Amino acid sequence: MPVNKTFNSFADAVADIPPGSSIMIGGFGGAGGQPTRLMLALRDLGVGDLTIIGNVAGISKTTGYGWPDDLEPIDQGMFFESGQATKIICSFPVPSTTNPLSEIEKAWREDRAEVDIVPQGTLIERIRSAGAGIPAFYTPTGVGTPTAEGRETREFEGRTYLLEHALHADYALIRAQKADTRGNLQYIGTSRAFNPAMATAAKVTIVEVDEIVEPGGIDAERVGTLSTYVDRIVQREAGDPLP
Amino acid sequence: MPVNKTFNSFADAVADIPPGSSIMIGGFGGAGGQPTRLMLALRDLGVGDLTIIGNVAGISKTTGYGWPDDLEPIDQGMFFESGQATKIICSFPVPSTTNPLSEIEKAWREDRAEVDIVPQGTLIERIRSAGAGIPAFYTPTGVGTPTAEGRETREFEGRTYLLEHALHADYALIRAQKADTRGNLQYIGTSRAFNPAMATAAKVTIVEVDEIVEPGGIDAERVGTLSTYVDRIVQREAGDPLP
Amino acid sequence: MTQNLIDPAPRLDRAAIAKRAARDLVDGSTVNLGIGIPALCADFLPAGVELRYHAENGVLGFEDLAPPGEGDPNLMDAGGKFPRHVPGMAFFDSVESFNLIRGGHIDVTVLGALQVSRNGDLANWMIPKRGIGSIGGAMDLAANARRVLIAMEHTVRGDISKIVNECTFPLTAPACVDEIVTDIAVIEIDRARGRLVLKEVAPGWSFDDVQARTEAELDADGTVGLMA
Amino acid sequence: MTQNLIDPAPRLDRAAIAKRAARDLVDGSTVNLGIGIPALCADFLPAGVELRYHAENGVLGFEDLAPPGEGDPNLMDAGGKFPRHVPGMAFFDSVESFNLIRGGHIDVTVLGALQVSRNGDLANWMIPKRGIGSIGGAMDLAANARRVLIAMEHTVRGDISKIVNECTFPLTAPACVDEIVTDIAVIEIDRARGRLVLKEVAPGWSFDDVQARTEAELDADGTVGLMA
Repeated sequence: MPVNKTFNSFADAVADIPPGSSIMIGGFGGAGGQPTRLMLALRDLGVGDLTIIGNVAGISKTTGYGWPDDLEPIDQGMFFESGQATKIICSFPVPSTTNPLSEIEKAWREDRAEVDIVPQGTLIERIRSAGAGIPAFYTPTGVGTPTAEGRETREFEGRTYLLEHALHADYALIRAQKADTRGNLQYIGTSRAFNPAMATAAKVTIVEVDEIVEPGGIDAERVGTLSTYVDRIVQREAGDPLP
Repeated sequence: MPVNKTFNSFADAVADIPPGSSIMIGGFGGAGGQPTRLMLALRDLGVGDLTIIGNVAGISKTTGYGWPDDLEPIDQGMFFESGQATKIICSFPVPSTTNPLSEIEKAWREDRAEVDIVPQGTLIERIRSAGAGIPAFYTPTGVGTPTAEGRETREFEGRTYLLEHALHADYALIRAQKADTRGNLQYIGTSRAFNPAMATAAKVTIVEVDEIVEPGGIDAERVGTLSTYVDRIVQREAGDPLP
Repeated sequence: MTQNLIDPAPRLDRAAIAKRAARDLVDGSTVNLGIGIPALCADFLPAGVELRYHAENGVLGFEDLAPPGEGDPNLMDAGGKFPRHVPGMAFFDSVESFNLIRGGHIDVTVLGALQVSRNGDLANWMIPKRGIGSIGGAMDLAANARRVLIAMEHTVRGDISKIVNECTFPLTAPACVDEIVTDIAVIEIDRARGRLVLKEVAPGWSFDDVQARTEAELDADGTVGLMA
Repeated sequence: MTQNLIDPAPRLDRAAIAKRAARDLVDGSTVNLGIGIPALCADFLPAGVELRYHAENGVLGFEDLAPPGEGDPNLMDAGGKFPRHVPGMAFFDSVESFNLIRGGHIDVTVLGALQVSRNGDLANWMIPKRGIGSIGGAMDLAANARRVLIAMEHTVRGDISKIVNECTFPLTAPACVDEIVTDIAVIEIDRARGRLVLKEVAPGWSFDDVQARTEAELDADGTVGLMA
């Protein structure tokens, strides 16, 4: 009896997310690979005290980063504007410009949100490690910088490294091009980014796709995330105007 | 000016490998994904004092493991039969049967070779770490077993882990289905195995392919190893009877 | 344990052990089957149960083997056999394959064993007197699968028990086994308390018959069922 | 350094800085270009030089941007722009992308800077008085690329030198910069000895003119060339 992972609406797929959850949001930053419909459903759900884990976060709305010119950008700043998020763990929370101020910087300045800025390579490797059963690893990145403050260092063959820990989450909201009914996912282009690693690192992985197909509808050579990692799948409406 | 990575013969591609080198050999064990022509060229080169790094190693010849019934199996045992290898680092060096004895077990019993047996997941992660700039990581695998002897352990959240180190090599001999002239590689089926990680972990990566194509001849969605990692490419002869 | 006891009834054959073990595989699970008796489980899935088979060498979702002579060397399982191409499979490299294992994403692994101890220690990769053995994926699977099920013969020649107080063979992983299915019994391991709970016996066998062939002390919680 | 000096000749514009930096990119290299002046290098490659551009978000081998309005959201670069689809590209996820960076496989990265110190320390991610900044891939690139080339303006308003004895801004990585190309000079950093070696000056500029606008002491090995 195949397990049914398909949900009929984005609202249903996120309905049980409780306040206080940690939420990974896939993609890189920008429209491609961002689970925009799941994000909007989570905002509409209204739960608070969320910790958001993302990469480039909340800079599209004020700068247009990664969005086609003719569309109004949507980004992770929505959870700070709505007051739902109290913390973000990310690599790129603010654009170079402060005019206008991004929602995340605004929340940070007003002391409504904690911002934990992690080098991008360390952030993705911490997420990957969580999924891969590796509790900690050493990286050369960040040594001698503010990132190293309060962190354990160790030398290997004459070079200094930082000890970094796995980063888990309660939920991952991710985006793929296609899912089969088992939950295997296919990605396209640069929309991969943080999606495949996040799928492995959360207790519950929820995926937004353009299309759901039968097993075999994804070439076995093109599966980017294994069905084992995927808990819930929601298909977008045909002709959705968002990228 | 595109850099020319294409070599005309397997012999040319391995000609500069000096005695005493450490050599990663890709695939899993069995015919698929094994760089069989490169291995034969290295054997014919005759250099000695080699350290071989592989996974399932030297069990096909006596058991037929992973080879079609109608072909004479070829495996990493050849370097122990020829006396070229003095050490192997692998996860599966001997089959359950000892009749007849595999070349690796024979060399080990006769004290001609050191055998370092590493859990498979630790072996591949050590190789991956070498390519990824991670000098060491913690794994739960092997704790409380002979693998842990002499190794550093550490607790994270109440569970004990072993510290494991990156494993580099001088050369990687790997196998792919296709290369483009830049060195991007496409794999097929279960022939991936250790090949993609080994490509990243050696000073010089040499790849045996069925076909070399122009840039664009591999779908950008199907590149399994980036051109940056590939130093030398050799195309097999059309109709090569080996898998 | 080494006296020659007379069996009260026939022992189950390898296929019957596998069939009983297969009953404990939950629908929808991601499962890794070891070589030998464990691999036979795939032939005996209860109706309606659909599993995702994982092989260490980088495939998820394969089913049965290709007909003899029609195997594709580029679609191998971890036992070196060649499954058929079927829809819904996924191919991946060894890094990804062991992320799945090490990360605790394999729901069940069924493995063979040389010895299992009362607290669930598993030894299945080396016979000490040979001095060399193969670990392969066994340590990763044993240490990290959510559930470790052992399918094996209960004793070796001379009725030497493979279920022991302490393993004398090199360990694959300590305190990892959840359940043992043998040719005469089904035993659950209550690792927290170091108890071996006899759940079922083969037809014609009693608690005492099984205990007489088991080095470690057995326990029972209520009635002991019949293997079927 | 903050006195208002009169420039002896015009400074190079941003495009000219990028053009000069591009001359140091070696044929066949895997290259990551930062946002701003570094990104402009791609427009000025010397004839015959072919590079593999890497973007952190997971693409290798892209070239120029798609025409306005024709960008594909699923083919983005790390600056949030949309390159054209061209043959020979490869797409991959962020794990792979940072393996490439952290593993030391990027031959050259060209980055912007807020400050560079005499021993090659780089500060380019946060202005202290703002109190919040974005690291992105900069720390990984600066710490791990085989060669780190800085392309920037030599001074900020009021002729404040960006080439300093010690960075006062938060570091991106210590002792990482190999070469600085500015609007008035090309400087190599001999990190082992903490020496800044002036290699070239802009047309109409002298060693002393550049030194007067540089907090850290400059050195020269033989003749100083002209930027072109």
